[in-house]
Amino acid sequence: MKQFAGFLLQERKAPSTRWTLLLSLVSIGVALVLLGVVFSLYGISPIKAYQTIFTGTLTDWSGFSAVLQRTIPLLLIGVGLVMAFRTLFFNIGAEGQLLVGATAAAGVGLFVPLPDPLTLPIMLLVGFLAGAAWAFIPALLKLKLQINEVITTLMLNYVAINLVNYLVQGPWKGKTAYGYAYTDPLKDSAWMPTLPGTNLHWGTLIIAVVFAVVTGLILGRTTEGFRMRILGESPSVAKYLGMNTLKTTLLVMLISGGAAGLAGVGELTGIHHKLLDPLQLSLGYGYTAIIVAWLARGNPLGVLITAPFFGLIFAAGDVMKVTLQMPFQIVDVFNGILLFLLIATEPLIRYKLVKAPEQTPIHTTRETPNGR
Amino acid sequence: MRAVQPGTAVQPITHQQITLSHITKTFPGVIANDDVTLTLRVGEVHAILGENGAGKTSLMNVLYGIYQPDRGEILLDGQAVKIDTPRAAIRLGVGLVPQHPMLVRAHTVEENIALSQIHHKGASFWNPVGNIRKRILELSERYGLKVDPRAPVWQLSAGEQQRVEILKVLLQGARFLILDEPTSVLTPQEVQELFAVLRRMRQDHGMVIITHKLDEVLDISDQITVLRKGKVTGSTPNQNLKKTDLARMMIGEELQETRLTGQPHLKGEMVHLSDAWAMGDRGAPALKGVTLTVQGGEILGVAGVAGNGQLELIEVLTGLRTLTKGQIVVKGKAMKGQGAEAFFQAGIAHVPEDRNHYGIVPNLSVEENLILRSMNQPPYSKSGLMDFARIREYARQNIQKYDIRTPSADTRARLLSGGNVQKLILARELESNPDVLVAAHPTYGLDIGATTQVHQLLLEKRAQGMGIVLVSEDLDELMNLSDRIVVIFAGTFTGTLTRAEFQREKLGLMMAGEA
Amino acid sequence: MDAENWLVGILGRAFAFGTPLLWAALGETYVERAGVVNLGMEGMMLVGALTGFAVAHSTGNPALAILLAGVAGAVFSLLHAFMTITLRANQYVSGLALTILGTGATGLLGKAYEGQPLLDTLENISVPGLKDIPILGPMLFTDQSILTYLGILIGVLLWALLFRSRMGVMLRSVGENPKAVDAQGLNVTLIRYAAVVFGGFMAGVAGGFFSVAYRPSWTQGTTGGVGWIALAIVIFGRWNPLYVMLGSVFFGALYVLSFRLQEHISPELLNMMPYLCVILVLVLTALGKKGSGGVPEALGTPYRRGER
Amino acid sequence: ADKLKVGWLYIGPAGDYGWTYAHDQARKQVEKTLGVENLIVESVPEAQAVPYIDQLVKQGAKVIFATSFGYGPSVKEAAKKYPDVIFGWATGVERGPNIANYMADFYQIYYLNGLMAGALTKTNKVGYVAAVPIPEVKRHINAFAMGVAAVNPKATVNVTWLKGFYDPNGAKEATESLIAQKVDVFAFTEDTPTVAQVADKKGLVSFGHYSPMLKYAPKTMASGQLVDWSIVYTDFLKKVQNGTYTSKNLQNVDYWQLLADKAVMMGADEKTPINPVFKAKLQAVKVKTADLGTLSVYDLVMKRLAQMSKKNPSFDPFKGPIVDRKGNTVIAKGKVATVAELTSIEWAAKNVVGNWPNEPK
Ligand SMILES: Nc1ncnc2c1ncn2[C@@H]1O[C@H](COP(=O)(O)OP(=O)(O)OP(=O)(O)O)[C@@H](O)[C@H]1O
Ligand SMILES: Nc1ncnc2c1ncn2[C@@H]1O[C@H](COP(=O)(O)OP(=O)(O)OP(=O)(O)O)[C@@H](O)[C@H]1O
Ligand SMILES: [Mg+2]
Ligand SMILES: [Mg+2]
Repeated sequence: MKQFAGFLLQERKAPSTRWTLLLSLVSIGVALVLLGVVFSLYGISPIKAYQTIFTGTLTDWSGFSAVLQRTIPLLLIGVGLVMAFRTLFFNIGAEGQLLVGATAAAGVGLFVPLPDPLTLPIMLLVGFLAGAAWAFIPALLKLKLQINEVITTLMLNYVAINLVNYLVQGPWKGKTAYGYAYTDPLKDSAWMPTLPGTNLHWGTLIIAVVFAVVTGLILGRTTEGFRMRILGESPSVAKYLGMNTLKTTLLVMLISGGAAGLAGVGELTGIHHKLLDPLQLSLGYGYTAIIVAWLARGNPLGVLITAPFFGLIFAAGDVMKVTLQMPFQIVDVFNGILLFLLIATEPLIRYKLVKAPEQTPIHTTRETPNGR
Repeated sequence: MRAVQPGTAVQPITHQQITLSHITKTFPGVIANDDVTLTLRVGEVHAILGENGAGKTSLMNVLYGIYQPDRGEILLDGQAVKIDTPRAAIRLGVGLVPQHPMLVRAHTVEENIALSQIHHKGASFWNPVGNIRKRILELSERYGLKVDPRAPVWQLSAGEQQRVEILKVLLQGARFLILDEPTSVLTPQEVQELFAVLRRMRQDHGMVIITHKLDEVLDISDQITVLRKGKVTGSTPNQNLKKTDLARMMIGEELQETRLTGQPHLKGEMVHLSDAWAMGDRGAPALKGVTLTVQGGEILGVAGVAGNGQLELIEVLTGLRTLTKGQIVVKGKAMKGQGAEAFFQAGIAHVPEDRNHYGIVPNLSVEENLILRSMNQPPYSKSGLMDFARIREYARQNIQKYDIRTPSADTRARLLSGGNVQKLILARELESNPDVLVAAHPTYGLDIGATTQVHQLLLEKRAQGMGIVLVSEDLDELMNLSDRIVVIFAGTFTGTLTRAEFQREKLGLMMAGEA
Repeated sequence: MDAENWLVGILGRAFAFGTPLLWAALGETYVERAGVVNLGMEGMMLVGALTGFAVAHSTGNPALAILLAGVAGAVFSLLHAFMTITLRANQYVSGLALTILGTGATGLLGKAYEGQPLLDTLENISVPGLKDIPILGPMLFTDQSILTYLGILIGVLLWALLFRSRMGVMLRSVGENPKAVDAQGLNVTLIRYAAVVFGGFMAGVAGGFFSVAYRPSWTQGTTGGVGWIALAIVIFGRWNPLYVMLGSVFFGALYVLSFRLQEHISPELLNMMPYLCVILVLVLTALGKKGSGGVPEALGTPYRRGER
Repeated sequence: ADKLKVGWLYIGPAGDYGWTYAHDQARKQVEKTLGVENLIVESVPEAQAVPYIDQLVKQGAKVIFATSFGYGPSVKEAAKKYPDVIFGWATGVERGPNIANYMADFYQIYYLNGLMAGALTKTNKVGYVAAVPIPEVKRHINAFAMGVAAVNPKATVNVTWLKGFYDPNGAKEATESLIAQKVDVFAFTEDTPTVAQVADKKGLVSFGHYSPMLKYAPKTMASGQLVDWSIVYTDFLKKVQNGTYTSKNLQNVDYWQLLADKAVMMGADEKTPINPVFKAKLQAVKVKTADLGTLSVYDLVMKRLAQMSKKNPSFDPFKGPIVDRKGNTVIAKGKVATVAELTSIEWAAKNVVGNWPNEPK
């Protein structure tokens, strides 16, 4: 128990939603102010900068459609990650799961002759399953061998990147690609329809929103969701209860990895229409979605707010690049600052400051018995 | 006041006594110690008794420099000293043997001891374990603290680990030793070994021992001090004292030994285990063809020294471990390849040995922990959806019924004290009205009050026709509560005794595999 | 070209490319031994690389540049230390944030240095005498960076410190069971800070190696994902500086081979190897005996006194 | 009148000192000379260019230069979406009413560099660190290799691929790998001076690429290829300004700029076509040619340079008969490769050694 100038931190019974929201908003505010400082250093008035960003993204249809377009993968992945984080499965491999999902779907789209109306649905299904399977590996390793999933999911990202690179530079390289590293374009029936004049593949957007709502229901209201939380908090209790941990993990993995896989299919069929350089296919959505999920604080419905927020940041980054002629790294700087602020407020969410009595313990070393 | 200069070398300490004088220590809303005075003398083992939360540990934390008292002072041979950190305590010759060994499991004994010698002036930078080995061997010789300096800690038993902790403290030059619930993790044999060591150390050390077991207090101590709600309610030399005297001092009323009375009303065979074989975690058979029947309405005690197959027996009975041979029948139905959930559905509840690890989900709320078993049963859950209003109502009722002391139903379970965690688990397990309860060490670490509550609950359930398998290392508990006791040794039953045959010596011999 | 020469050539380059891996991984080994994971490796390396380049560019003193690269990495790592040790934040998230911020900030600040040549670079040297030893001479002691030699020396020293010294016992104990260390009146926070900052220094030097020695120039993202491989090596080397040294050379060799074996194996498949190797090592470790060696028990968990 | 607003999509950072840097230099130039207003966007991912184009158009850009082949699909999509905006697609392969293609190509200069490399190698191994196996790069390697062969039939051109245009660490290791194969002269396609720097450390010869790189290897860089995109951009933008080019009439606008157009030139930097350090060496090596008789390599380079710098070049490296390394005749006797053939090269020249993705059987 730490003491700060007459106050001490006391653990809250349960973190309060309103307080969490407030702190998150404050973090965002502070990050915006700090970014404003960066703007000033660049000789751009922060007010004008934010005005430009605002008008470039929110008050303009093509700008807004760009926001939504970026939101799609973040929403899908973010919701899946919230669920994974809730079960204490720290999946930072969404990037790889996205890529593998896109790859599998591209494989179907390019090489499997399917009737037109079935092409997209089957690609979505296959992409979902592939993303899920990619997440299943670390899940299994964690469950069966207690191997830290942060490391395995991270490593599998790089495996996936190299896998895609291998395919687009080798066996899958397109005949029409002029030697560049991509496949041939998908046939028309494998193109996700977009709103005219935009890259907004609304089909995926609808899937993503429905997915967020359903996941919220699962986690908050269902027994299965409760099981997930038990498993996440205490695998040993799950075992004691005789829970089918494999089944629950399978479900979480299906949802988290599969959602990332779907996001991959969305990017593939909605925007690129071919498999290509992994760094272009995803723009790091798998990593940004970690922040998205983190900010949503365990609530899948919260992602409905945080994902568009980061979609906005992505789009705002583009506006800054183009309109303000700022280097693109500005977005990373903003994300980094924001993330640190969010992390820094975490203790305030878990603990509260209470007035310390006259004399307080400096610290305690109380032990809890763990049986034998 | 004697200030302790940082960096001064440990001097040979020849002090004869240390006094905690008029110590008061408060926490927000609690007075942990209220004007407590207590003197430790070299040549004495001083026992401190008290219920959970009486303030024993807090007092020791004051002595060891972890807490600063609000009022009062510490006197070393009559001279006031300031102990504001554990380091200061160590310098003044006060050492703490923690309840749960605080050792680095991956390291060897000597590395662990080297860690404790970091401040020692003479310790060498390179090869820090070099000269420690010799001193370990010296001390083990002198006090009978047998331990292999090169063994990695994770291979050691609880008793051995405790010896390492004592060695650490001795090598730091401690004159006064604090032992907070040192016996709670030990088997009966290990307790005896520990006491032998303490007796040998008594000539040149002063020791405080905290324990909830009254027999042990009477056995080892020279002086006894009782705390209640932070106050000293009595301090007396250990002369002609009886357990009942101690109990009265502790809880202010007569101790009612909970004892089973009357013949069991047997309700028929609930569980039958025949020729059961099971593997242990290390890959060797841990159960070797045991056969056992549990009847409704009886308490079947299982006695044995830890590591002889009790754990595996419990797991087999609750579906956590599959049999490699033999079979288990619950209420006439053979359980084949089914897991813990099926066993629970079949009517077998389980109070696990490691309650904080297996018994509760520490980060979930009390109400969520209460619903763990029935989360998918109506009315708390209908077609996969949970009904939180009902769950809260259910939790409220049971918090009251089982007297679970918690700030609220949505407090995280890890903030509860041990006794209350145990009550929570019992509430959850018993509320499903099981036919059989498998209870592993259900009163471990609990004070007498809480222990009595648990015992009474068990007897009540027996009277209602529940079959109870009580696994314990506390022979008194077993003999008081059981209708029958089976003794397990090296994976087989060495015998079954009925109440008339209960005899401490006999049980001891059977537990050692010699009968 | 005979097989032996070919192998010596590969290993020689493996040592060269393995050098930044080695510095970064050795640092992270100590960080993780103290129980902290720092996924911000890439960020710290970039900060080091930019600082190193800027210093070398303006002072013409490559040695000073490398030193300050390390210092910059160390300072940057303080952010992670503060977040994870003082505020007890999730170490993985904080590390990722460090990488994101480091990448962005160096990209922004480094604009001025893009495309600038560096005239005073850290030159490679051969060790007189040793370079004539057969096999080992041409492989290790000819035309390597001084940081390669230094890295190997430091690796051995770090090994000895970790397993044969008082400080090592302390550090390892913090990573295994901080409570036990705290109970001895040792300052867990301080030890962890020191480890993280040391790790930052080493990563900074690794970054400086890229921009001042290996490829003397600055471009954004110049370390090209090496930080992640360094993290992988720490696991691969099972938190032991000696194995980490082996791992660095091995992973360095994989990178080199991806250019030398182009006609036979596709480079992408070889590039996949380090990451697959890590998973394989983790699996083998997990299947092997438990309770000893390997992962520091308290790795990734913040320490709070008296936490229930 | 309002200034013409021009948008630029860059594939990499402007400071890469390679491809993007060269375009950015030209951009600065036209800003000064033509007074246009420029909007630049760095590091635009190839496949996601449309949102950036949207932004540029919204900013009022009337002309947009997409400076990489990979922007093709985005350009085509955007051109439909913004029929009034003029698009220039560098290295492009498809035109439209508002899409022009433009390219300043180096193959002639690579041939000239090859002539020098053939003379300068002592080990008879010349190295080529190659970016991505696309026809453009293959064309350059082949031109370079044929130059080497013209001077030194025994020499091979050893190729190592990076699979990326921007990969300094890879370029370093690839160069080291070639050095291990005893290569002593280097050419490359990669957007940083890394190859030249590494070669220079070992005292080995290199040819710069795209930008003036002499300062990175003042004693070892023999020559190189330089571009001046401002030639293309100035011409193009002038014609936009004076109304010659509109968003309706670009169907046939296809800049294919070579030596004669002065959009490219030979040299390690603008003032150093051939590094004086190497002049004597090049003069010492004599070769026999069919058309020019026996002469020194130095003279040969200068003669060929002159021939190719003419409005109607009297020499072309890709003049048949040319047989690839598989033995197929790829350009018939007496024929000169057409631009279409040049932009779709997949074959490898006879003296090329190493992996060659997509090589025809
Ligand atoms: N760090 C603390 N913060 C707040 N309250 C505390 C703290 N430590 C102890 N207490 C309170 O002080 C009182 C005395 O606790 P203490 O641990 O000393 O009891 P104890 O006699 O050791 O109990 P037990 O037999 O269960 O070990 C309890 O009411 C407890 O709630
Ligand atoms: N660090 C702390 N902060 C707040 N409350 C504490 C702290 N430590 C202990 N307590 C409170 O002190 C009380 C007694 O704690 P203690 O650990 O002594 O439990 P116990 O009954 O002895 O159980 P155990 O069998 O686990 O020893 C509990 O109510 C607990 O909530
Ligand atoms: Mg206790
Ligand atoms: Mg206590």
